[in-house]
Amino acid sequence: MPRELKYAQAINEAIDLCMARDPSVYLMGLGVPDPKGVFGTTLGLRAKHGDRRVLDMPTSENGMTGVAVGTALAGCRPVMTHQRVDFALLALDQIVNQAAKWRYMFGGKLKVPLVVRLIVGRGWGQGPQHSQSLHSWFAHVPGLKVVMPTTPYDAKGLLISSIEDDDPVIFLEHRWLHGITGPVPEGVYRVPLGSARVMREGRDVTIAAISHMCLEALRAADTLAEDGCQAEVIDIRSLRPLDEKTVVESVRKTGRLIVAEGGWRSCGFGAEIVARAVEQAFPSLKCPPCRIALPDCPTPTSPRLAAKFYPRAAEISEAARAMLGIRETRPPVPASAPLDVPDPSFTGPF
Amino acid sequence: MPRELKYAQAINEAIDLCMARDPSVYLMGLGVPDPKGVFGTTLGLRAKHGDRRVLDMPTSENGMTGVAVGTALAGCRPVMTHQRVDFALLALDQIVNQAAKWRYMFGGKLKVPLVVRLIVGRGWGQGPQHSQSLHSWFAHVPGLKVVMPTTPYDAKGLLISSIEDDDPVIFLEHRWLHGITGPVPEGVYRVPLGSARVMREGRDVTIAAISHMCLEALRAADTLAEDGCQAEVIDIRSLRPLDEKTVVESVRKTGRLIVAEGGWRSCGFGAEIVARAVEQAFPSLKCPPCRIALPDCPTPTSPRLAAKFYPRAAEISEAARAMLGIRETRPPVPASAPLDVPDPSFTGPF
Amino acid sequence: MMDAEILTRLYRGMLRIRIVEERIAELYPQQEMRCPVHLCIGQEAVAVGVCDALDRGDYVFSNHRSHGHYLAKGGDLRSMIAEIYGKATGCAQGKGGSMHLVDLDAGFLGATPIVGSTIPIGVGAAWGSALKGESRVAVVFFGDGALEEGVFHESLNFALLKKVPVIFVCENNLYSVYSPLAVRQPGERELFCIAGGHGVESHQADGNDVLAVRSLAERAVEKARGGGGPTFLEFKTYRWREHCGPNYDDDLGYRPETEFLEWKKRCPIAALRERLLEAGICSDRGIGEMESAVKSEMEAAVEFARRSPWPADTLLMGDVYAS
Amino acid sequence: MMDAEILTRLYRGMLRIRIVEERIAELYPQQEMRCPVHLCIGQEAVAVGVCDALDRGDYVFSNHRSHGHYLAKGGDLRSMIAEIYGKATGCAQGKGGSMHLVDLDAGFLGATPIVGSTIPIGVGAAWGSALKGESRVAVVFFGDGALEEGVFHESLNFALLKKVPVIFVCENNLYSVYSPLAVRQPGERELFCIAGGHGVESHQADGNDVLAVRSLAERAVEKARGGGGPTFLEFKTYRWREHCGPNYDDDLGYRPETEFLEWKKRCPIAALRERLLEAGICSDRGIGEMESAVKSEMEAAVEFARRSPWPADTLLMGDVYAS
Ligand SMILES: Cc1ncc(C[n+]2csc(CCOP(=O)(O)OP(=O)(O)O)c2C)c(N)n1
Ligand SMILES: Cc1ncc(C[n+]2csc(CCOP(=O)(O)OP(=O)(O)O)c2C)c(N)n1
Ligand SMILES: [Mg+2]
Ligand SMILES: [Mg+2]
Repeated sequence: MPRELKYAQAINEAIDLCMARDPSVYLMGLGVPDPKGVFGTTLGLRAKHGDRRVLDMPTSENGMTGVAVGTALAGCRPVMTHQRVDFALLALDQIVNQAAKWRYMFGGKLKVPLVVRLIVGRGWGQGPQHSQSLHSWFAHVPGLKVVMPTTPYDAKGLLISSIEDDDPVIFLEHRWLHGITGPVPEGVYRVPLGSARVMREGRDVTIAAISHMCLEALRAADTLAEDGCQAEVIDIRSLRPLDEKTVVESVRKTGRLIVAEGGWRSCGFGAEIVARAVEQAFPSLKCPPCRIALPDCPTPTSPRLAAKFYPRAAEISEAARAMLGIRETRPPVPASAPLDVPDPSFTGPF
Repeated sequence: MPRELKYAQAINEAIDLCMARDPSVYLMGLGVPDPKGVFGTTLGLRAKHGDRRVLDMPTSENGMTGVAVGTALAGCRPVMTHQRVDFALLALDQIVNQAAKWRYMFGGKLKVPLVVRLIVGRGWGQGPQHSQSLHSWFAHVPGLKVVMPTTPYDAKGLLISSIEDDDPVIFLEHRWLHGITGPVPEGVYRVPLGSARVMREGRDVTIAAISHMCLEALRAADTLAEDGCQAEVIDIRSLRPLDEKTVVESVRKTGRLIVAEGGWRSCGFGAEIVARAVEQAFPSLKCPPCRIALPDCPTPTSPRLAAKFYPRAAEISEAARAMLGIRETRPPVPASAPLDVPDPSFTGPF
Repeated sequence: MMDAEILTRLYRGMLRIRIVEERIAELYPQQEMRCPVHLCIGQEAVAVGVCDALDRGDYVFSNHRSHGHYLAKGGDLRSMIAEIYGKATGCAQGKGGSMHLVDLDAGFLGATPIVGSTIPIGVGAAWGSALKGESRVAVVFFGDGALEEGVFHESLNFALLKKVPVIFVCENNLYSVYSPLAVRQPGERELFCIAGGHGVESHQADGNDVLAVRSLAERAVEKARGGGGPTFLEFKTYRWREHCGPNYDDDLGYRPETEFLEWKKRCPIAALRERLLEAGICSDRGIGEMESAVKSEMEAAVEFARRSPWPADTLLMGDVYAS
Repeated sequence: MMDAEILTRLYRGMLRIRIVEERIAELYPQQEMRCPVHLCIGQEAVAVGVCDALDRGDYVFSNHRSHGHYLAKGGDLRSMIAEIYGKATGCAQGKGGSMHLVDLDAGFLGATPIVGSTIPIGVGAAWGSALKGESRVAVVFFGDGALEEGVFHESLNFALLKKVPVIFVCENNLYSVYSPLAVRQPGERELFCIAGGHGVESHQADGNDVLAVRSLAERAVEKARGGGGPTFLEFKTYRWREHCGPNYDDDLGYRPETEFLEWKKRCPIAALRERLLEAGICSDRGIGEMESAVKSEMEAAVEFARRSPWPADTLLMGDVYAS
């Protein structure tokens, strides 16, 4: 039986292996060496690699991102961590104006091999300022690469590829994935940046999903199967570069597309996938594609409103049924079920 | 004959009128009271309204945006100006985490009537850090309104609406529009936020364009008319809220859609328009929609590369011809023509 | 010697925060308050000392650790508890939770958990109010971590440039989450000296001595209201419980047990109680009565919150925009 | 008295920048250099004095006004002029223009026009280099305006925390575009005191006195290389021409004519020339020869740039990513 690890452990192992192999890799971020170790993803690394390479930092997101960029210019490979995507809004000059552009605007003379790990908060009242995803923003910017692994296997393989990559990579981890388990081989392996993965094959509808929404998509596919609908679930994994081919080929096969993501709908990544599918597979489309995304409002804190805010498997399968003309069968989610925790073991507050 | 004004003068007049009517309106930004007056848009305002209401500021984009938000909470109506969109990357915590969310996250108790004027640089070697548009980013954020007027008439009417609006409005001005002239009525009038405008009617193809690209779209429509193709040109004007209806109805009529914008292609606003058209008008579509946008690289500085970087009327008309199966007739742009200035009177450097 | 009324008021203010937060800590494991809570137990004197120097119309802004500031400024207790319970009767209709308290009537304009983010907003509110000819003062509360954010410095610069009637109150509790000052800031200089370098008048005092806090705050308020511009105040204090959540966390080893015990001995509330008793201003019984009054007030608030309705589903998309 | 070789070198360095930029100003109206240029005429002493204290392997970072820093650090003149002309032979293949100069061989790691943006990057480069065991020092040049950006403060804090071998060099030319210091910063404190407040050793000197500049820089470099950490240096100086572009702009009235004339009298180059002549280190003829040598070098560079090919169209999408 293959070894199973948690997603957080897979991240941890990826960093550990890269640090062991390459002395120029170092890890920096608020709370990196603290007793909780960024949701477990950095635990033990300081003991192994020393406090010069595994370090805390001041609450200075923009400045410290600039510092990381500078060390990258000097030949280091920084891995920077922010506990929430929202904090990175302070660092966008350095991420977008600088890191993303230094290679191009200096005519290829410089490179910025920087990984920025950003954690997407969710649940237990993270609310308006601690749960934004913003992957669509990063995916808009030439010069950045953007990945969002869903499985522990991909988390490790993509993080190793990201750290070894010579360009700045935005590595987005959904908080609700840290606790999921899955097979993770020992040692170094790589998942290439720029490749999507078919998680489940099917011929009736393509569900292209991102990050945590892949799990919802798989659940949706299960219930759809009961209704005789074979959904193909694609984990986009890499938003930039994008593996357009895998999505388009699937859409050519199924003729139907649902995109499921955990960001806002308007001008979101879902629109890009829809546009690509329409541009490349127009003649195959049997019906208009459908986007499952966050409604266009900030994240509400109250668990009751949050439960309405986040779309789940049911919304996806409902969309598929509507496309295929299948009658609704699922029982509605009981109103009392807690929908603001990743699993029952989670008891807050973070 | 109606009075003609330059776009920059129209902006100036809008601010002037709002300041005269409402003492809570004030204007702040780097260079606002200086002899060039932010490309002429703020000239003379200080003399009229005093230095307490028309003021320069430190180069502290994030802090000063926060200050503006604070004054808005205290009952003022700040109009903040940045000479380049790129500088606003430093202020995104205040714009996106704060201004966009204070109404919602405090349960409607507070409001932030803030206008942020952002100027999109272009030409004469503005290069990678002085010419980003990023309208797609702002349009992704619930809580923000986003407008991009193309004509002097709309510049004035939309700015008045923006200043009077109770929500934060991102007001994007393309640098190459400041010098164009058009009819502008005297006195106060309003163009509602959230309404697109049909600039030219046609039945064969819908060209939905934004800001400066509307002018290119009109030029394209002219040459298309010579080939017997009637293009309908829609000026989106308001990206958020979006007048989906006007676009969708046009697409239902023409069956063909081209979106032309001055931002990057991937995850850009064009994708949103394509997605909406497909979602709402799928049965009417005769061919896949087409996006004309910036290629996915930073802005190059050399005029030779910049000329390749920016799509123009020819790219739009070519796309339309391809959709309609019309043979190419336009003469190629001569290689020596300067393409990095808005008009021949412009001699640099800004 | 300060007058008895003031001393009693200060005592009651601190006690109220303490009792409210201890009850929150007790109830939190029931998992009905489903949002992060950052308790200020141990730090009550800063909130109470500063807010006591303010008028009701003055503005206060705060950060993630805002319960104390909210209550000290006169924020409504029931609306706060209901907010933490995520209910429609909460001060932000349940949309904000513990990290986004607001009470306009009390001049508590808002708290947000992005470190440093309310500092320029507080400066702006004070300046905007002054532009309108009002004589309001604004206070911004923030932690030692916020000094590391660039926006703090941008705010100081502007506040001094325009002589804005704002008071920067730094609660230096020596830690940012699990990170001691030493890993974040150079040890060779005091925090308040940074503000001094900007040219802003700045002072430091024991943040567990409510009278010391109040007297510095009073002077700063007077100066601000008189057009004298901003002041920066650093108060050293200590958070007793974990950074976020209801528990103690000294088992984690990120801070020395002895340090914690030392600071616990210096409890701001116990210190003032002793003083009140010694000076004969209060009796044991009087203090006991105060305690029970606050406790029943808190029980009623909890009851109110629990019985309050959830926000209606239609609220989800409400108040994104004015219209 | 400093030795003759050094003085001559400093003189030649300043003269070269002056002649190069005056020629740029002359040629600019031909509209072949189609990018913004920010000339440093009048400010040459800071660039030259500081860079003279550096080794070739040391790093320099700069801002929008970078020609002087680039040349003083030993950046290739031909690649710079070709870059400004937008040609493929430019130091950034024409993709960057005047505001994005780079010369890795000379340790000039980069200039960018977002105010303040290279400050943390310079700190990072110095720190990263130190982490790798190298003994490099980094210098970041920036203007008085950059002190208003929060990131400057964040950078100071970290540099001192980690004793990073970096030198912060502020060219205080009293203006940011058309805005005098008085509308941007409180008048009651000197700029270098801000850095002092952070605990960073800081000094101020006449930025038009290349020897004063060099001597402060030398001490700072020695300290940084010895593990003593960062230093902040403020040099007062003055930009003679318009903020951006080739012209004089004192007709606009944003700064007093007398102020400009006063500073012109204090030309750093003229002052050193006088000294060289007086001390008999150079003759009029020697200086004349130096001038002609630089002029022909510049003419050759312009010729080179003009004759160079445009970047190929394929370059447009090149170097966005490594592969
Ligand atoms: C911009 C930003 N960065 C990081 C965080 C994570 N964070 C939440 S509270 C906190 C501690 C801040 O410490 P301090 O300002 O000293 O306040 P204290 O918690 O000690 O009261 C941090 C780093 C955040 N909320 N915002
Ligand atoms: C973040 C940012 N804000 C504003 C600008 C516009 N700008 C370009 S140069 C400049 C002046 C900066 O002044 P200073 O730092 O004193 O440098 P100087 O031009 O005087 O050499 C400004 C404000 C910018 N480039 N970047
Ligand atoms: Mg603290
Ligand atoms: Mg200056």
